[in-house]
Amino acid sequence: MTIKNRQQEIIEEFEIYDDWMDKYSYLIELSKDLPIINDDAKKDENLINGCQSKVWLHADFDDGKIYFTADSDAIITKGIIALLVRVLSNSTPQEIIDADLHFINEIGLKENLSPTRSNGLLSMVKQMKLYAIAYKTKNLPCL
Amino acid sequence: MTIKNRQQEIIEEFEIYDDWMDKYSYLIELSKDLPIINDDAKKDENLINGCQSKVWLHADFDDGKIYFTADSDAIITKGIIALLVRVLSNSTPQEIIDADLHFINEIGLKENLSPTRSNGLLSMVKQMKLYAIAYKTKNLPCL
Amino acid sequence: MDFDIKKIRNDFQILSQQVYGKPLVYFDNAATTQKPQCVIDKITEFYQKYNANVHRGVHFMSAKCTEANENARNIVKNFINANHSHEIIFTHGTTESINLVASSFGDRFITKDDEIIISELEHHSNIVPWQLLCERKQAKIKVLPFNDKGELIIENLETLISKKTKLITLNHVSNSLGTINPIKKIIELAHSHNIPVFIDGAQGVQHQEVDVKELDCDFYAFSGHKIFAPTGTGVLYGKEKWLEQMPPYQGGGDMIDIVTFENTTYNELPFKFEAGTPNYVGNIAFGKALEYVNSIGIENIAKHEKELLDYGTKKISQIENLTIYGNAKNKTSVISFLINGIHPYDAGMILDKLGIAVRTGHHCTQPVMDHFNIPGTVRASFAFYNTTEEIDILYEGLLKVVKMFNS
Amino acid sequence: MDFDIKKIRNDFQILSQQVYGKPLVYFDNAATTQKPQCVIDKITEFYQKYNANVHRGVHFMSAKCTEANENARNIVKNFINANHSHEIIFTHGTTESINLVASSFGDRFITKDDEIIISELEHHSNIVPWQLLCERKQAKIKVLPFNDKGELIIENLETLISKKTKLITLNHVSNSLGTINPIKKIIELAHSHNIPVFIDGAQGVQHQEVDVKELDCDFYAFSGHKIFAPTGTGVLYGKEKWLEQMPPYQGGGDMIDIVTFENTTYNELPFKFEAGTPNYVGNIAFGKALEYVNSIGIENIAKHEKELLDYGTKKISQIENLTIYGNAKNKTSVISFLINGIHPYDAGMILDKLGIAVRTGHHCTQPVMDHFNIPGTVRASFAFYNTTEEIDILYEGLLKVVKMFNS
Ligand SMILES: Cc1ncc(COP(=O)(O)O)c(C=O)c1O
Ligand SMILES: Cc1ncc(COP(=O)(O)O)c(C=O)c1O
Repeated sequence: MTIKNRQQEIIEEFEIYDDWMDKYSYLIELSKDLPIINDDAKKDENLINGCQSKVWLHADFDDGKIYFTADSDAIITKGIIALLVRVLSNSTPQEIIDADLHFINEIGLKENLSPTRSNGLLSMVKQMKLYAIAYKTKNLPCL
Repeated sequence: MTIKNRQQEIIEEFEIYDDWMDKYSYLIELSKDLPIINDDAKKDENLINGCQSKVWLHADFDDGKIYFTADSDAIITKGIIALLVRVLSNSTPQEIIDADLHFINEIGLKENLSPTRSNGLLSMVKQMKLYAIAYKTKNLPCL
Repeated sequence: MDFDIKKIRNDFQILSQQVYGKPLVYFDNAATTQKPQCVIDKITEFYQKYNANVHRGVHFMSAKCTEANENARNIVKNFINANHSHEIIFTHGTTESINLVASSFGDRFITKDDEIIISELEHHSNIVPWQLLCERKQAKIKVLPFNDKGELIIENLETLISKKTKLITLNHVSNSLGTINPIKKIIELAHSHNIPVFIDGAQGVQHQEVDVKELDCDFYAFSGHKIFAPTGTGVLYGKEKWLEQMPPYQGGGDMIDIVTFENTTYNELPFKFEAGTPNYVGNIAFGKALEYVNSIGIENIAKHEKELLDYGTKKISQIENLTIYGNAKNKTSVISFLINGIHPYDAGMILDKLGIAVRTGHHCTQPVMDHFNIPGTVRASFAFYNTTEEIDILYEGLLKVVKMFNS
Repeated sequence: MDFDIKKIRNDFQILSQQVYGKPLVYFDNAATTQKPQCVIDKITEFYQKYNANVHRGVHFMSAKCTEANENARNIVKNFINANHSHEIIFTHGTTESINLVASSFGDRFITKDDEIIISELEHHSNIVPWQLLCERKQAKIKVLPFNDKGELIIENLETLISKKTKLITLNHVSNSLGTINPIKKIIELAHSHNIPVFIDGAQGVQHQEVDVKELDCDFYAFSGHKIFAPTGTGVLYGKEKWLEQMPPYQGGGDMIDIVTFENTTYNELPFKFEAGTPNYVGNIAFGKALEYVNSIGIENIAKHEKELLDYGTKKISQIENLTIYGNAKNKTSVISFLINGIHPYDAGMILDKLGIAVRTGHHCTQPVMDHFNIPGTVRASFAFYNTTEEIDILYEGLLKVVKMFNS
């Protein structure tokens, strides 16, 4: 499935909820699906400090694709991370670099990704893209 | 003549002018009557720095009464000084201390004595009263 | 005077607003307060009718603004009962006031190995400037701790004081816990050792009468925006004897007397400490805000806020597994709390969606959070325009939060 | 776009006012500018609808104010064409911006016997902070002089520069004479010696296009209130490479990352330099003011002001025994003058009574007055909302002044 398809899937899942409370409840539900970062990777270098909630992010590279694991101490943050990981994990660096994450807007959780809410999510997306750039460079065939 | 009488006299003089321009012209005229401070008294210690116009003030004490001489580099300031000297000079320290200088208001030159116009006039009035206090103390009969 | 909450709320148009289709409940007053219409009108009036730069102006509008600015200084002076209006320095907020003293008082009076006592309850603004000073001067910070109720352990003060103690600094009221500190007692003790005391009054003046003469504090700082005045305004009160001895802080226009490239002499107080064009329209509106507070009556404000605190504490305590941080006997209308297992950010996000504005996080008091070993709290802080009905809405909101995260 | 002066004047209600029963002629724009209605409305809007403290807030209004504050930063960035919005530091005015750099850049880069070159044309705000710095560090100030037309003698610069020169600081435009300095040339020369340049742009940005990238200046400072924005706002632009290396200026909330009593780490740019609650409503209205300027077009403003300057210079020169101070080839719409034998204060008082607001005195540039050996000048400074008809009123007023004092 492409990043685009996965976003579409999520948008459809959220469409059945028209009440924000149900959306958040579902988000809390989803937080339980997050592939949690290993304890030994849950170290300060992997910490994205977003002032209010902590976010840990780890990336593995295997066979041309990136796999993310993550965690957060706040559940809503965790739920959104779960969505982001679901959308971006298992993709090539180039796909991640090119990804336009419109689904956050469309499912009505925009405020969570605003730079004005200091929850670390925006920094996390940036960090995911940086991993992608790093792995892409590393993976270039020797010229 | 008392301080009160002298103020009354000035108020009557100004009454004939209902136009501020005539009042200011008269003030400029009056500036020429100011008993000018002696050159040797026109030194920095006698300078009241009012930011924009300089004011020099000197006091003599003779036979229980204070006599002021003064000068300024701005003519309107000088005109008002002339009025103040005319009102306060030739009075006892106590009379000067007690003086309520209402005439400035009544002749319509209030803005010139406002603390917000940095012309040094207000500081000058303060200085005149300080001289009066100084001379009064000096002049107390030994108890 | 009667305290008519309905009439008062009419002075604050913003309070009758809707957020996400829900009526706004504004419980973030310790962060900043709302402005009564008369304050907003004052700003408009001055920009539409009198605006001109202050001081030294020979023209009508400049005189008008200078007069109004100095009148505002006088209102502040009377509000905190200072001796002289030149003891009132207009700054841009508490933070700047503290930095001014840390820099100017520090440069003059603090040397190597000197000590400054700071309470553990402080806002970062009353910690970092002193840390920067102590780094520069190789001086030391000593910390006066608080107990688990959030009260300073004054008994420890005497042992912390040494010959090297040059200043004690603490807040009047803690912004994260609401504790009202016994500053008069502390000042007395400090003065018995000849040590001056700096009071960070950012959370003090808006809740109770402050009389700097009676307190005998050496410095008292507060922010306009936390007492119903515009942003970008603040006050430093300092005793004349200190301000006279302190070197200027910033250099610029208006704070000087004579400038040559060889030598510059400084203007008298308060202008020595007010370099550059002041926020005069802000200051004028600040004066208006204090007049507004006077018209309501600070005792009436304190009384109503006490009712809100008592009602709120009782109500919110009914929620299971909820812990209130800060249970000092003497506190202002601040309730800081955590619900077991629920991250403050999660709670805040849900309350926001319900139209309830609270602050979450460490409230710029990380040492206080470290003390309790928590990442932060949810803080509801009430002003005199808040109501018990709004507290009920918060209560219902918290029940929803619990339901969402604990099911 | 058309420049419709009538329409423009309608945006400034204050201009159609009467003073002492005479129509106001506001020629004190170099001291402060008037605010268009849209700026006043922006202030009202935020206080009535969105006011809440910025940063870290989880709630709607706090997010709204944070967003608007950062949006204003972005407008400033685009206005002066900076590379990054984090190179824009919000301060409370030019004076604070200069003090910030004198303190932080000075602490990091200036040591004993170093030299700072300052032009003789400077405002006190761009002299005193460097004097205070040099006193602290035992460094030296060298002065770049100007000629009798009021133009800097650039040929002297090369000889003033030495191995010890650590900074050159000067204004873009002189506030007392109106001279537009050749800053691009000076910056090029300075950079060829690896010396950074600080530009005091308080009188620069409101009169012409400023492109910090093209100028390649290291710092550029200006005040909001002089460019149609509220009092208590200002900007410091600094190249990232300098700001990154400079230590924080003031300590407080928001400028920190982690605070303990042992150690504190600082937040990233621009927040490292913005301690305490910012004047966020001021900043937001500041952004609106720049948008307003953009909507008029800075080239249109420059063109109209040039017309006013040429017309005014010609007209006023007709008065006998009148000397204009500042006759640089390149100048903004400022006319500083004296009429032989008439004290500037006397002239100002009479003009005031005629409804004409000019500034008199040394204009916070005593070294400039010393250069000409005069106590001060009368200064008429025009903004784009002024008209030639108003200049005619000034001319008639000056005739009256002459008549009153020279008869
Ligand atoms: C050239 C120049 N620099 C600095 C300043 C100081 O600006 P502010 O008073 O807004 O801090 C001024 C304002 O008068 C100025 O004209
Ligand atoms: C106790 C205390 N001190 C200082 C400050 C800083 O005030 P400001 O941000 O207005 O400078 C605050 C504001 O949060 C505070 O609550």
